[in-house]
Amino acid sequence: MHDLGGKQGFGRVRHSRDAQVFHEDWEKRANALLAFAVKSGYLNMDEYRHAIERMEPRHYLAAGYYERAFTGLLTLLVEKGIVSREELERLAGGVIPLALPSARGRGNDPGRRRFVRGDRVRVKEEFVPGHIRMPAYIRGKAGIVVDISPAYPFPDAHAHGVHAEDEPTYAVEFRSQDLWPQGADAALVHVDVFESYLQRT
Amino acid sequence: MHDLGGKQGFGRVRHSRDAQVFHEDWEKRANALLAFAVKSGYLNMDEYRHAIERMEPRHYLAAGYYERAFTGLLTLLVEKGIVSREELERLAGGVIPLALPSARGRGNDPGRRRFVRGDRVRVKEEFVPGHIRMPAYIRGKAGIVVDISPAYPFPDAHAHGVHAEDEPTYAVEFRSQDLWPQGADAALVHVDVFESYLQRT
Amino acid sequence: MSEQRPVAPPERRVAALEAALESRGLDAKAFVDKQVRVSEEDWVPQNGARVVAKAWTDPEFRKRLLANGKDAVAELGLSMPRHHRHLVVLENTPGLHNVICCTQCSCTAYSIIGLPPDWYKDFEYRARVVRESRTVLHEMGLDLPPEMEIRVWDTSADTRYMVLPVRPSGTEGWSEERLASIVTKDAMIGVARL
Amino acid sequence: MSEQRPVAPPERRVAALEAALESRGLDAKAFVDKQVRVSEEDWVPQNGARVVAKAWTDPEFRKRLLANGKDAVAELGLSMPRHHRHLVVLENTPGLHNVICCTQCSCTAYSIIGLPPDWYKDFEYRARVVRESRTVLHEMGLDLPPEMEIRVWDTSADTRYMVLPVRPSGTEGWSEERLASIVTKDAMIGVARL
Repeated sequence: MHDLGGKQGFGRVRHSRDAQVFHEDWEKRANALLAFAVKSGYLNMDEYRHAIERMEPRHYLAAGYYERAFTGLLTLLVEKGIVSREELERLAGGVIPLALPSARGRGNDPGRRRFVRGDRVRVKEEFVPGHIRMPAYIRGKAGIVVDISPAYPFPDAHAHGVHAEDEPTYAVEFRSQDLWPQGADAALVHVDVFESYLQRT
Repeated sequence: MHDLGGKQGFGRVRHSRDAQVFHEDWEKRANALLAFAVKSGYLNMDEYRHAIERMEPRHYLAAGYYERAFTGLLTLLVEKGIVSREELERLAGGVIPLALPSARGRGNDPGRRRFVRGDRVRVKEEFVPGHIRMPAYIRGKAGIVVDISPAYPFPDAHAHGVHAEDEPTYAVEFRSQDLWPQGADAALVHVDVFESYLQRT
Repeated sequence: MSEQRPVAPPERRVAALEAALESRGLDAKAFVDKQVRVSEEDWVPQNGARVVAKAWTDPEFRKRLLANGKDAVAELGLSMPRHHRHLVVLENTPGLHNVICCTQCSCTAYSIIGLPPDWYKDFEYRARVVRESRTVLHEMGLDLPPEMEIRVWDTSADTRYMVLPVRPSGTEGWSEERLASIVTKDAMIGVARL
Repeated sequence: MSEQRPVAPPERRVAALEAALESRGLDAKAFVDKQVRVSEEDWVPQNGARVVAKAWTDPEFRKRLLANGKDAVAELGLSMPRHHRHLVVLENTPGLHNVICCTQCSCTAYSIIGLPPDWYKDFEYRARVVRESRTVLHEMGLDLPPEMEIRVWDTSADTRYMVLPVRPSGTEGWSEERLASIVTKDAMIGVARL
């Protein structure tokens, strides 16, 4: 449910100039507890994002940002045995909805190759059961490399405890008209794409 | 939100051998009121399906089948001036969430062509703002025509009051491995595809 | 819309529409009462079961049914709504299994196989059966041998589908009526074999 | 899970985790109290505003900022979390407008431009801005001339982005501090121009 880029059916952005970051005290504490968990080495950011993505779709769409974030955190702490669901539910005095179980991860593409600025690349047409940081709207699409990052942990592995090498990400520039033919405002859309997701055009 | 085929993140089907069609009395009456509206000429089935699809995504995902269906019906009756929202809300004693406004529809593709059984066809890579009966998972994919239907109203027009010619639909057979490479159980998946959505491979 | 006002529960919304139509002098209530009986008494899987039993016992009818479903079911006095212009009957064989779904809404040949059960309309079935057919069928209690070919039919237009199950062994000599009694809605959707 | 038991509201879930960690002798509460202050007092858009004002007044800093954002903001005493390994600063010009988003979650360079506002995390912005950029910006009060090129940046990995707005005319001779006071979080996200 998390992969929303380009999905139709949503209404106007509820923007205001004095929009708040937090609305309630527990949101601040939920956010700080994530920092505690990271500092304590309980989880990494890829596991965390994946845990949020694994939320039951109805729950994901009904929850606000900090409830989603905290559901991801609690799911991992329970799965890793840091705390038990029973203990949390007893302390909370009610049911605590957690995310659904994880599928399997994967390692780097052993056949991946380096690209340089200006290279024309195509995103592979891949469907994986586990975590991936490729938004669906670029699957199979071609663009141009405009920037290259330092190497990062490979999310498809890092979210699953699978060993993998770090990979750079490439800022790939797509034409919105290529992403959604006849269905987008004209723009250049840039996405940071891991090396393993890319192939030569 | 309605275009769910192949979407990841959903859990097990809650199947039972004695699964019910209706759970509450109002569901039966809601279903019958749709028949009343069709009989009265207030709406057609394409308008009706589109109105359900236009529901605010959070509402769509939170509602059960008959609430979705009845929201589509009420939205059309209000939009067409058969009843007013104010009157309904006064009678109901509360807010009645309706679907979001419609975007524009479109007519047939004037360049469409007939196909025959055995033809290899490709679904056009189109993105439209209004109603369409092409599930996203076949967009851009190739398959084989295995059956041809009588002509039906063209949904992209019929849901929007746009004039168009009726078109046959083609039962197109796709390999699940083509639809979701490395990401599907092996099967032949058949979709009824309107002529305007198809091109030669 | 005031943020304060409560959302009306669906049963109040339905009652409100009935009242609004009545206030216009439209006799919606009588129509609805009658139509509710139709949906409960007429749109039942026993219709499809009769079609299946007939196809199992009458080879000529079976041929006509596979060639033109809508005309063939009319021989048994069964009709379909006007917008269902085409009924395609999908024949299971010992090596082939058909299963139907509707990923975008919940379309079915309801006047023949009955209105769809709740799980058919749920997001789980709609999202998963096209992509994970064998897994979903397994989770629903239908274990197909690996060599069995699966064909999924997504009801994306107004052509309607029903599955013609394989006649179970041990039913030789049974009457049509007795045969019809073992045909289930699940089998005509294709999430069960008999 | 019993169907009968109520769902615990989020604040009870948070309190439950704090209590569970405390009961293990982990000093989570003190850490959380301190971290809440960090999120309120340190992760504020005034950081990014200082960066922007410096870039507007110091051409050499601007060059360094555009070449390596993370190193350049460190000159101003600003740091980023360890997993943000790269800060890319996107320079607006009179003919070019940049806007950032995160379609899959809600990633931002929060230690520089502040934690994201609620609308940035909402499904509407995440779903629509990549596909309908000009329309969404218009709806949010930013009318861009038709000839203005739009570049959208989807924060899909751990590289972080911020927009360097165009320095408004009429600000000649202003101090860095005064310049910083007019730089908003919205402008550094790219849903406003100054």
